[in-house]
Amino acid sequence: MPNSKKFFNDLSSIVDETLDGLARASNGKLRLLDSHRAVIVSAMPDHKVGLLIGGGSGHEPLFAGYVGKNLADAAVAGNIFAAPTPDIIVEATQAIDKGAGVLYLYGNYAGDNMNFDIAAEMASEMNILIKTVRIWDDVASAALDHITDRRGIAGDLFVVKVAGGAAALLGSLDEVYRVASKARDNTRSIGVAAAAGTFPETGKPTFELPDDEMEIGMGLHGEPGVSRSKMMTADAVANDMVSRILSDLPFQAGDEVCVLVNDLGSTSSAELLIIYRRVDQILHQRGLKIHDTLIGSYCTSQEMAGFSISLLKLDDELRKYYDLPVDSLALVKG
Amino acid sequence: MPNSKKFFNDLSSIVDETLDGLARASNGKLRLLDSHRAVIVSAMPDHKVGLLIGGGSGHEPLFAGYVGKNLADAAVAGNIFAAPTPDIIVEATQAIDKGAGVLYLYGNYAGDNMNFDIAAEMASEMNILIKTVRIWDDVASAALDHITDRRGIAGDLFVVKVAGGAAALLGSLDEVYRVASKARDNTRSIGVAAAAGTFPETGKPTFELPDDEMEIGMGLHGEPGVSRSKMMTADAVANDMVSRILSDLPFQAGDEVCVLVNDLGSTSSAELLIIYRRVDQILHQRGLKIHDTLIGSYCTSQEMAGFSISLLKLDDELRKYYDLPVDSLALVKG
Amino acid sequence: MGQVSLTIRQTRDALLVVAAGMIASEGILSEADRAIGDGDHGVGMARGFTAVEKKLAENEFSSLSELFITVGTALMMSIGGASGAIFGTLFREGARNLPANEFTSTALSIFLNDGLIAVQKRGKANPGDKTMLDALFPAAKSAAALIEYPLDVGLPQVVAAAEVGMEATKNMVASMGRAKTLGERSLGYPDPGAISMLLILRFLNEAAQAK
Amino acid sequence: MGQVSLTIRQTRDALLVVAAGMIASEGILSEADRAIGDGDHGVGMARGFTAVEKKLAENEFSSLSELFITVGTALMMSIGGASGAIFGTLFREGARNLPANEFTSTALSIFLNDGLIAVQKRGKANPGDKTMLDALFPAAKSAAALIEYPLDVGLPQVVAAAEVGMEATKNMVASMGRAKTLGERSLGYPDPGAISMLLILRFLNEAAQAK
Ligand SMILES: Nc1ncnc2c1ncn2[C@@H]1O[C@H](COP(=O)(O)OP(=O)(O)O)[C@@H](O)[C@H]1O
Ligand SMILES: Nc1ncnc2c1ncn2[C@@H]1O[C@H](COP(=O)(O)OP(=O)(O)O)[C@@H](O)[C@H]1O
Ligand SMILES: [Mg+2]
Ligand SMILES: [Mg+2]
Ligand SMILES: [Mg+2]
Ligand SMILES: [Mg+2]
Repeated sequence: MPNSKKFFNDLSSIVDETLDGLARASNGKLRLLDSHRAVIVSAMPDHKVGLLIGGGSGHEPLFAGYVGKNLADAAVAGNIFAAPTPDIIVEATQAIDKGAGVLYLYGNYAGDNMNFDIAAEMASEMNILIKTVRIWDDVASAALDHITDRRGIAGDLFVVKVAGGAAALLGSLDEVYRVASKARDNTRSIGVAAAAGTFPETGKPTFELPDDEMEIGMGLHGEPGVSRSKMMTADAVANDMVSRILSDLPFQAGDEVCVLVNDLGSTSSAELLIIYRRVDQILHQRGLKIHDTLIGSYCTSQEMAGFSISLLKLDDELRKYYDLPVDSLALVKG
Repeated sequence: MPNSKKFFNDLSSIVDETLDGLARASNGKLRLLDSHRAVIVSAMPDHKVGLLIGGGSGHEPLFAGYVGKNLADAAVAGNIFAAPTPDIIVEATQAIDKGAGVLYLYGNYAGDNMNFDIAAEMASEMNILIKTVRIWDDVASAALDHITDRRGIAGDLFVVKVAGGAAALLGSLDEVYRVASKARDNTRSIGVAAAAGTFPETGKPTFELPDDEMEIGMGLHGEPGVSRSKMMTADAVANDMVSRILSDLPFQAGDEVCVLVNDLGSTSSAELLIIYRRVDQILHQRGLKIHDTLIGSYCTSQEMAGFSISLLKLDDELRKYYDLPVDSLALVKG
Repeated sequence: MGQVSLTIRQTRDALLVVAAGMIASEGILSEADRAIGDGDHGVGMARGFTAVEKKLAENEFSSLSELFITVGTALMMSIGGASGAIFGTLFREGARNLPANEFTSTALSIFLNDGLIAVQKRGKANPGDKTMLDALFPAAKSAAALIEYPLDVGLPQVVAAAEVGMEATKNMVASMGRAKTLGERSLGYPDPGAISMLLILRFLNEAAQAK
Repeated sequence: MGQVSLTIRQTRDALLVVAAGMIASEGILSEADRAIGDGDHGVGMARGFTAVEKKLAENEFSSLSELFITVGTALMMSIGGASGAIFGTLFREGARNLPANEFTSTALSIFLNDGLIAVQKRGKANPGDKTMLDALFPAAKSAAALIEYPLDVGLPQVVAAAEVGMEATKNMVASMGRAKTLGERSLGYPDPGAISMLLILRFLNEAAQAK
């Protein structure tokens, strides 16, 4: 689909207008900061640990769609596929620091790491306590013994949900850091792409893939995956992807998990449900217990055709924070 | 995107597997009937008026995604873009009839009308009380003085939400019918398409549109719209669409409304938010009060690029039913 | 050499020929629906007549009425959409007053006429609205005028009448079904359901002539 | 005829030439990033150097250090992504020990060397990892060896060293940044950041020679 088939105004104002729309849709619950690149909750209690998420834009509703009750307190947005700049991160950090410090939670990419680190140094000079948890849930992006080289993809959502709950209930940054790290360590994901999205500013597809092929492990920006093949049936793709996830943590009989089947852009709800059907069959065969299931567009790459599967393994502590009701643009749980 | 880029198993089992996946994802809250073409709530109170929704498949998460607490009690699914057959409708009707009768609520298409009517006649022969509300929210599909010729599109969601609340709280089929009809009468929508989705069984796009054109008023199955033009900016499209909606009811200063900006398949969350931004600006300029905003993939047409805008005008009675908490696959409100 | 009339078994075999023909026509019917509808008409008819094949293979029939109701019910409960209701109704309601054993020109006329009335009642359309009625209506009129002739003589003329009717839909603006919002843009394209109505009669005739 | 050294104002003008050149290179840089990254490098650099142009036009500078910090801060606060942090750090940290007024071969060497150290500290990459360091590292080494020469004599050789380094990235397997998961598939393509590093030096040289 050519770039011209997207509904935008000025290409250079995509991110600002997206966040403006989001703040308006919140009916007063969220507000924009001066840079127009950060969204924060309108009312934040004193002494609460701040939870700041963010990254490059282009993956909507990630990240700003997860700012809200018992979720993140703020999200910062870079340009499309580019990590946010340090000034914006600092602006949001100051806005949500209530004296208890701020946890930075984001996907593990070179650009994000460096920009958030620069911001953390700047915030420290302002005497704001900062801790950082980088999310590296994509099992396709590096071997397990190089886990800190892995990319962060849709599993971000699980970590944000647990960390949001922890930040709401726990008073100390160290404790929130500990729980968020545990949620990160218990999360695994993998994606598959069948067709590229287009990068709006250039109108070019983010990768090339022959008409009858797909690629398992493809990243959110078109980063290469682990296995390119002819298109497979829904069940066969799910089998392959789930087995890569299960063996990685590893997940075992008796484990209790949350499952996310996430559309990367233009994969239909029907396809996601058909994929979920097979995931559910496999997990039950393996003796896992499914605590919660999310199916939909949570973390995208423009109109990429494809999806990702994420699993979060719960323990009593994680379940407690996961189960808190949440309310944001893209995630509501009663 | 060629058909082969979709994740399916057998093409003839798409609908069955989709509903199976949905029932599995519900964690026991929903179950499939024997035909595998109907999903119903697992626990339905005695004497409750049943709310049955449905239509052709291919618009997921509509309809089955709206079966759940304070929403519909059952959804029936036809083949892709084909109204469900009478036997399935009757099967679901029997399953949710608790003596108080069943309201049929669906989009106004020749096929749906005839099949639901045949089913209603069969159900009546079984002494089940049936009432029918057809949804005709698409202002582009016929003139106001031929409103009963209009198609039902994403505004279905608003009518289902209000009717679901009414069916949960009101004891009589006639009363539920009255409230659902009022919600229908107060709902207006319009869509725009920039690129077609593909019909899975044939692999063909549902319509043809030049590379730089869009069509306002396009229907959910590629039915023609009212205005084909070069691609316009997000703001210009929103201006055009909102003005067609506002003048139709008409909506007036002081009116309280709910707004839905709905992705038709592959339009990104960022685009929807940029569109919503403009809708919000216009409605505020016109003195309307926005009670609630929904933005996302609620009613699709495969991977069609485009979106629709729907408005529901509230009064005290409608607001009461609209505001009930709901819990289903595709709509959760706390 | 064709047939003056068909027995129940011969009628069943003829309907199997119709079913096979309709299944084989999936492509052209979907293509016609893609021009002015949603592109699924062929898929639906193929699904419906596959269900018909199954039911005809599974059952023995003691009357023409039972046979036609079985066909109609199979169509109605498998196609869905407008055409499931319409063609299901045609066969189910067209079956009610058929003679028990012999499918003659008179039986054909009863079938088409009763079916026509029921389809109009169900769908509220009239000839000229660019639907299958535009093939069914002239076919029914033609059949009524030909009840004195042997089936193999009358049937080709009924097919010819349906064909003229189908052709005429190209010059009509749709006012029912999915095509109705096309308005003027539906001009030039035939109605897919009218093509189906013609094909059903044409395959029936081919089967009757081949006996 | 080129220049032995540049004044603050001349350096500012030279950096405006660099900015214009980088903005004009948007297409080739994005294309290079599309091959092994996410395709946004040119868009980012163009955004960054547009911000630089604005800052250089708006402000007067009383020292080279202030000038380079302004450039680095403009890049860092506008590009985002890996290259915003990296090229921002290069200019901001490369600025710390510059002489106040005269941009000489010695100043160039200090800029590249201090920048190199800071970029390595920030990004934890090493030469050979297929990053902009593979152009920056040989350029810094070359500049250190040429501090005795006039700027217009040394700078072309520094550019040549960067070019050799950039070319060498084609034979490297990426192990940092977005390209790292490409592994062997990154072979044959140059690193986009290394191209940018080369171009910055090349445009700077063109400006110096033109004085
Ligand atoms: N009210 C009606 N009366 C008679 N025939 C109708 C009516 N509505 C639609 N049809 C027929 O149905 C055909 C379309 O069938 P099909 O494509 O299978 O269903 P759908 O419109 O639900 O996709 C039309 O070409 C027309 O002949
Ligand atoms: N750790 C690092 N150290 C030095 N340079 C790096 C590092 N990571 C990435 N780069 C440089 O950044 C370039 C990519 O920049 P760009 O495409 O703008 O950012 P992003 O990778 O965030 O999309 C790479 O070509 C490489 O030269
Ligand atoms: Mg990038
Ligand atoms: Mg249809
Ligand atoms: Mg059709
Ligand atoms: Mg890049």
